[in-house]
Amino acid sequence: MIIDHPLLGPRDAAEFVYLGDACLIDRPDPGDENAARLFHDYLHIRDNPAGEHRELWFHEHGDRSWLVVTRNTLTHEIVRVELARDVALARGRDR
Amino acid sequence: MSGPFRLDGGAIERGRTLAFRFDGRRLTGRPGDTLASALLANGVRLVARSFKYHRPRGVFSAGSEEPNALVELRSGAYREPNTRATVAELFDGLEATSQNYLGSLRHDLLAVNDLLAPFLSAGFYYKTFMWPRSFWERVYEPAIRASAGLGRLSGEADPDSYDKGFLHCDLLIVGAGPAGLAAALEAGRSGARVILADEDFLMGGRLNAESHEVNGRPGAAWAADAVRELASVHSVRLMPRTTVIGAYDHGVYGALERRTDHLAAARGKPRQILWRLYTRRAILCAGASERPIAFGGNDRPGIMLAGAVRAYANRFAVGTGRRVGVFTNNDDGWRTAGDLSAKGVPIAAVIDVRDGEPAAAVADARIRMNSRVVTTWGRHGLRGITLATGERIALDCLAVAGGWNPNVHLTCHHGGRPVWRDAIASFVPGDRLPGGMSVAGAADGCLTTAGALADGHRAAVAALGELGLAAAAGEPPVASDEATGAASFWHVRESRGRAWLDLQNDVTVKDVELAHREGFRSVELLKRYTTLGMATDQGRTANVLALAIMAGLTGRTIQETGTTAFRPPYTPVPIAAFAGRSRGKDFRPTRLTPSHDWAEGQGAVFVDAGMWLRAQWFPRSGETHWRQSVDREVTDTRGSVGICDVTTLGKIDIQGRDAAEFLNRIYANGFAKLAVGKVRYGLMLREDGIAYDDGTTARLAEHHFVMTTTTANAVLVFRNMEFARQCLWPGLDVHLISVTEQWAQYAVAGPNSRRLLEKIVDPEHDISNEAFPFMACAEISVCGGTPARLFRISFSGELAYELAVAARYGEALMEVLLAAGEEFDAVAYGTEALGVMRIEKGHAAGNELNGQTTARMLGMQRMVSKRKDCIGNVLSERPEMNRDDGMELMGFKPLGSGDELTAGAHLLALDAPADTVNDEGWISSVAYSPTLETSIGLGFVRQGHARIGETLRAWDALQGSDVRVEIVSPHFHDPDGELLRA
Amino acid sequence: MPDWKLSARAPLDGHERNIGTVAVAEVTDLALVSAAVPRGGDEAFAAALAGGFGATRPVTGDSTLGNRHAARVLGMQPDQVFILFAPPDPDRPAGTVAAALASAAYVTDQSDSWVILRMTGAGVRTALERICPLDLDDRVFPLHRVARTAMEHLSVIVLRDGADSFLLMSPRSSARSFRHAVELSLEHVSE
Amino acid sequence: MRYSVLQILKEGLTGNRGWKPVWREPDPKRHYDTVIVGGGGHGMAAAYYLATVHGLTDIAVLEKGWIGCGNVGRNTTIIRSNYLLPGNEPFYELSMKLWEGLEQDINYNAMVSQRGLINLFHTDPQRDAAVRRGNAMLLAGAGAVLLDRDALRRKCPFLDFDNERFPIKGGLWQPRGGTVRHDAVVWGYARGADQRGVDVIQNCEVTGFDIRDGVCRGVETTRGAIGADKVAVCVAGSSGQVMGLAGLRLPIESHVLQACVTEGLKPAIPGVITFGAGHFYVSQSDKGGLVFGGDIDGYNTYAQRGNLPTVEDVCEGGMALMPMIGRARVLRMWGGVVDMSMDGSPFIDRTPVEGLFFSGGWCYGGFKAVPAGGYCLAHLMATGAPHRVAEAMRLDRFVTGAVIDEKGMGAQANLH
Repeated sequence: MIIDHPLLGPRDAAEFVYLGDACLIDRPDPGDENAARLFHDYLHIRDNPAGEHRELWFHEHGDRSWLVVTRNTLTHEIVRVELARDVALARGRDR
Repeated sequence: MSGPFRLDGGAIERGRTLAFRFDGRRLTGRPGDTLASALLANGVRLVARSFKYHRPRGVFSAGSEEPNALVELRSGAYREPNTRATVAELFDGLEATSQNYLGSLRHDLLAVNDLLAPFLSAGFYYKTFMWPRSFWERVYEPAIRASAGLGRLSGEADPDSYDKGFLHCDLLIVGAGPAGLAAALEAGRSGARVILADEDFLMGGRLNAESHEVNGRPGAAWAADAVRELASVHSVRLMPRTTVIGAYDHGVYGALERRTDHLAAARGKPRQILWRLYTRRAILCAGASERPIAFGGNDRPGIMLAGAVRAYANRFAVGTGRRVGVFTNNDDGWRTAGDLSAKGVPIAAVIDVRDGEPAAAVADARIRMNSRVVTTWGRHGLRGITLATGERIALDCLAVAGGWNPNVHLTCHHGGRPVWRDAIASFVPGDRLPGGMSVAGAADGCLTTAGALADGHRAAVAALGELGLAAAAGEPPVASDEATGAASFWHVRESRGRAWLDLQNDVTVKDVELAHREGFRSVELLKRYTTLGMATDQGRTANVLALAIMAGLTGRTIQETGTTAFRPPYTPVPIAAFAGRSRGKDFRPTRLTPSHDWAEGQGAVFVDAGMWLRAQWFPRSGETHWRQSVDREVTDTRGSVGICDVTTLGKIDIQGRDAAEFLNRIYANGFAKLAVGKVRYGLMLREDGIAYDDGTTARLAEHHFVMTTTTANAVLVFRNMEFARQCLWPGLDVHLISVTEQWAQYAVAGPNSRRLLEKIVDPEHDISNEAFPFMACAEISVCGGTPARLFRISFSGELAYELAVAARYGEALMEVLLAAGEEFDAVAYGTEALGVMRIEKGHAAGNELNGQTTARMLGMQRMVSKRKDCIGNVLSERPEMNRDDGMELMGFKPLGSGDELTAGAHLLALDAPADTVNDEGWISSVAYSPTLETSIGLGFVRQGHARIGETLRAWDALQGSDVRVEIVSPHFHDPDGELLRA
Repeated sequence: MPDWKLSARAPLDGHERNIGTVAVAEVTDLALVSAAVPRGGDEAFAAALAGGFGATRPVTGDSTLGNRHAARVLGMQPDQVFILFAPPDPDRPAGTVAAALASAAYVTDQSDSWVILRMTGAGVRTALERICPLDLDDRVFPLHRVARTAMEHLSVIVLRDGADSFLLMSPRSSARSFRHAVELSLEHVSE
Repeated sequence: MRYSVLQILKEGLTGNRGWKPVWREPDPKRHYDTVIVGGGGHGMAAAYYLATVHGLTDIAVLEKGWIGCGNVGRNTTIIRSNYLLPGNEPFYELSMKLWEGLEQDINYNAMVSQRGLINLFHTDPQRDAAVRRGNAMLLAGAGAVLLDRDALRRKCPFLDFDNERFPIKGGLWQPRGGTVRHDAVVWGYARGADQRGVDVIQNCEVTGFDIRDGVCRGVETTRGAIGADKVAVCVAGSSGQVMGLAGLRLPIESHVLQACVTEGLKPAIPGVITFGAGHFYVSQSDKGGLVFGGDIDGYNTYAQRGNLPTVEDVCEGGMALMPMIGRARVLRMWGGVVDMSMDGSPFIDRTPVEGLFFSGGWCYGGFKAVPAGGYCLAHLMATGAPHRVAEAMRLDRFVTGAVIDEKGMGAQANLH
């Protein structure tokens, strides 16, 4: 597989380490009254789509960026690659 | 000439002779020969035995689709089983041995299976061998295994070396036949980066095997010119002897290049290279493979594919028989007769299943239109055939032309399925191709040379356009052959005897009929039930025939019947090639600590810790057992001072305005208020609440920390912290960089550790207990100005420090510490003594922190802060992780004097039966404590702290041990920590 | 009291070797310091880099040359550069960088974290084909380009500093495995 | 028709014309007591045990493709009961016991071959863990033997004992472990179930569930609606997709596990051997091919194929462990889509939808579990209570924290 890194261009996926669904960016608020359930779902429950999947890859043998890769799980076609930090900021994560 | 069947012409070198042996027989061939062509040139027809019935087998094809002529190539550790003689390039001194028989190749005792064939039909073994039950492993299976299999491994380590490599190109062209060469010429002239790969050692494909002309010249000569032109183009890389084995995601192809298989010896160079080809576009020009026709007795040596017969005559200058017959369903048969006649090989007969006029006149041959071969005869080789009319014709070679199957394999590697094209009665690539791939020539069903040349050129122009490159606008090469009019004729129904489909696995038409009868009608079930197409050739000559027959039985079309999935590799690849250099000591890199060479000089015993090699203990003269060394290292450290290289611990430099806040969220315990110049123990949880790493973190400055992790988790912790930094809290100002390699770090432990350090720490740094108390840290200098970091932390439980200097000084520091420590009898200690001391102290390590352990189990639940947000604290509250009867880390001592604990023993109540229900815990780590002079252990037991003083069995039936143990505090040594603060 | 002194040792003891047309030499006279850019501090960092080293800030994957301390700045991560330079005090390279950049960056000494090999000579790319997954073609990986990748299970930073010259940096502890990987590649492709 | 030597002789002498279809090809009825979605090993075994143990025969097994086309047809055929945790080990030991009587039970030779299975260890901590595991196996009656380096050298002289990067310290041997002819398992169960009246329906894809008021009353299929009192889903690899049709989300990700087989070779490797310092395990099939694999590719996928780096990693392990296999050629590599659960252990449970049952999350270990998986699912469906050995395999265990994490990797599916 080839991941077209937004800063570095196409790189072999073997340079990366895979984590999973990009929903792992959306860590719940531990202060929420439903925190136990929210954290359970956050950590364990997956859409596991057959089709486009937004997922986290870490460029371990590269620039150490976490990326959000949008990849089709049926064809492996990659339609978008973003810096996870940009995605996280756009989703409202900050401090 | 060499050998009685050698003809004139061809692409072999006449000037040189190559000597080789087959089954011990000395034979000769020519450069340019394959083993198969050389054997045929010498008149050797019986070369192998089939898999199941052990029927005699001869050369069937002239390429990688060969099902029959498999041999063991070379000898000793170099022996290579199941090698296709049809692609093995002849070299001087080649040794080959036939395989898969008991006795001799001519007189194979296992041929008795052939007599039993009526009882050994497809899947017979599913219906028997069940009684008595114990006989399967002891009687039936060993017998089946012995007769199954094909060639033998040598049993010795593969002595060759292998390499891998990475190539990048704009355009990969797979196959250098007419289509591939036409494509490469066009692409090469345009300046694109092109790789042209072909499995053969001679590029040109069928142009070398046929008698067609290209641009008015003999096809083989035109091909040679094309290759010469391409070789002169800088941006074109020609890769003969290179098989593209698989299409992977995003334009990545795997390719196996055979570098030394055609040489007598590799002379230190890699035998083969597994290339990863990164391509922007690829054109598959893999050609087509001929298929036979099923008829009675169609498996005898001497019955061959017609295209192979032409290849042997035209390219290898070998006549495959003295009286050759042709059985055909299309004009290829006539072309075969013509080519052989032109070479002076007598044609005995041409049998065409089609009605009508003969396509050509063939001198002295019996011509039979609308006719069928129903059976054949000849024990070790073909002697004649019988037609449906009863006519018998004596001949020693039958060329069978059943039409061509495009080599669509790579088009299917991403799940695409080929589609049926009636016009050529074959499957052609479907429309779901791997991204960036196009197909040209015979692989795309374009079965004439003229068509393939034009198609290859067209495909290159199209690919260049997609790449945004200007085509060279050259003219496509021209040839003038015409389609052969393939017929949908698969099987001679008039045949009463067995008609083979899969020649290697002995699958016959009757087996397909049986599978149909029993309900195994899906092609995948057919394959799995009969083993059709599961032989080393993957059914390249068999599958389509079988599908057509199954389609006939079920009344479905061939398209509806479908094909089984084509999977990589295109042709078999040695396991060693996939491994490349990564074997033996080079399997994985070795990481060495700064004191490694010094320790080696001391005669240290080393142990693997992940990729690291660490000194395990340092034997001294007179010590005959490792325990003596380890006990001494422990005793001397606790008695005075010991030094241990702890560089392998992960070290992460953490800086930023928000570094403290960041650490406060990473660790379960609080870090926000850690003072500058102080160190704190930290426990890390996973988000699921399980403890996964621990270590210490020192605050060097307001915005500067340095963390240590366990050796095993250094990479993982770093990755997880980067995740937290980039994805969870991207607004925090915090920066990470590994400094594991930067610092050589030594534990200096024992009551004299301070006195030792005072000798080398530069005098401006006060390290007295008052100025530098337990859990202090500082950036200092040692030995007259060398920058260093000093941490007062202890894993051993003694007064102890860790001292770090730049790695370049690491080896020297070890020497200086021991030299300066001489007056204290300072010792170096290894990981074993380290382990003993941590068990004596009750520290959890890898055996306890195995990813299944909660802070509560470790007795650290109070460390998990409830007042802050940190990774893992929410889910650590889950009820089943906080049961009152949960496991707790405890210490264990044997009750019997001299009893030894064993790690991995399970804990049972004294009177409880040994079963899963009564399992109360386990011993995780053990050591002999020279300090306590007894065996001790750490482990987990239910409600441990409430049961101190209770006696249990430490049950280790696996090692024959069952000792009574007392539950004690895990802190065996200095439980109040007074020594640490001394 | 004896005068304890620490002597330095390079990861490969200054190893040098010629194989075929390629020279392999360990680089031991350069310091390597990382500089991380504080959140929101990009402008200050660029200014400090210009002032301290006379270099512009490279984008990730590129490197720039400065006019002080023979410095080369390598764009390693979106918020981190490495500075490779001839250190006035080899024991305190981080201090040199910290002084030059003041508070505009968080600096960490990396000089002892890496072994540095320079490979020079015609045929160097042919050897690297056997271990390096990067496309080192002139058009894709021109002079000054830098990238971190993996070779033979090792992390490696590749920097092109000449037509046929590359600097390769790999973790110090596995320096011998790395040298073996590089030299075996050269042996495999040499005639 | 009962299979026997005599039957083979009789048929052989009469041209093998009398063999009957191994299972019928019925059209689906409009309603069954029980519908099982998925004609793989687990689904077929559940139907078989519902029929034989619980006497329930109004059952349909619905298969989207041909039976056995999923993971039971593309695994590496290994059986073992060498688990560590009490939530797992008794279950897998039940499975082993069922394997041991399977062929006589179903009158079908699935070639259950207990030639032994060895897990190698290379460090002292690995040895400690192996001892703990071996004792857990002994407690569960599974049997285990600890082999030291010398004993191992005698059994497997071809392992690399001389030039090893990670020295072999020994192995944990389960003599009862081994291999089974995988396709035959599903064929045998199908035949047994069919003979007892179960309808095995191929080419019948479930496209939806008929759920009213929180109760499952049947399924929609490509061959029409089929009513049912109870529905079980056994579609590992596609669990997320099929259960998604019922509106349920799972603690499961779909991943691809690749495997390879070499050309046929004369016997070279006894039993099953697993490398402890890399990703590689191997056995040799009765046909002579070395069947081997390693780790999953590691990214979510539903494509039944993987990529080169994983295959290279596996072969590196193989060459590091037993360099004599270097010249054996890989004939074919393939991939199977597996349900990777969040703790690496499976589920056999009810669901929040009444009447809808679920068996899945088998990770890469579903094949060995086929008999017990079917047995325990049948028990749960027939009696309403989980079988004793499957009590821990609940869907809600991540809520309670009662996880069954053999490898201790935590809630990251691709690490198990």
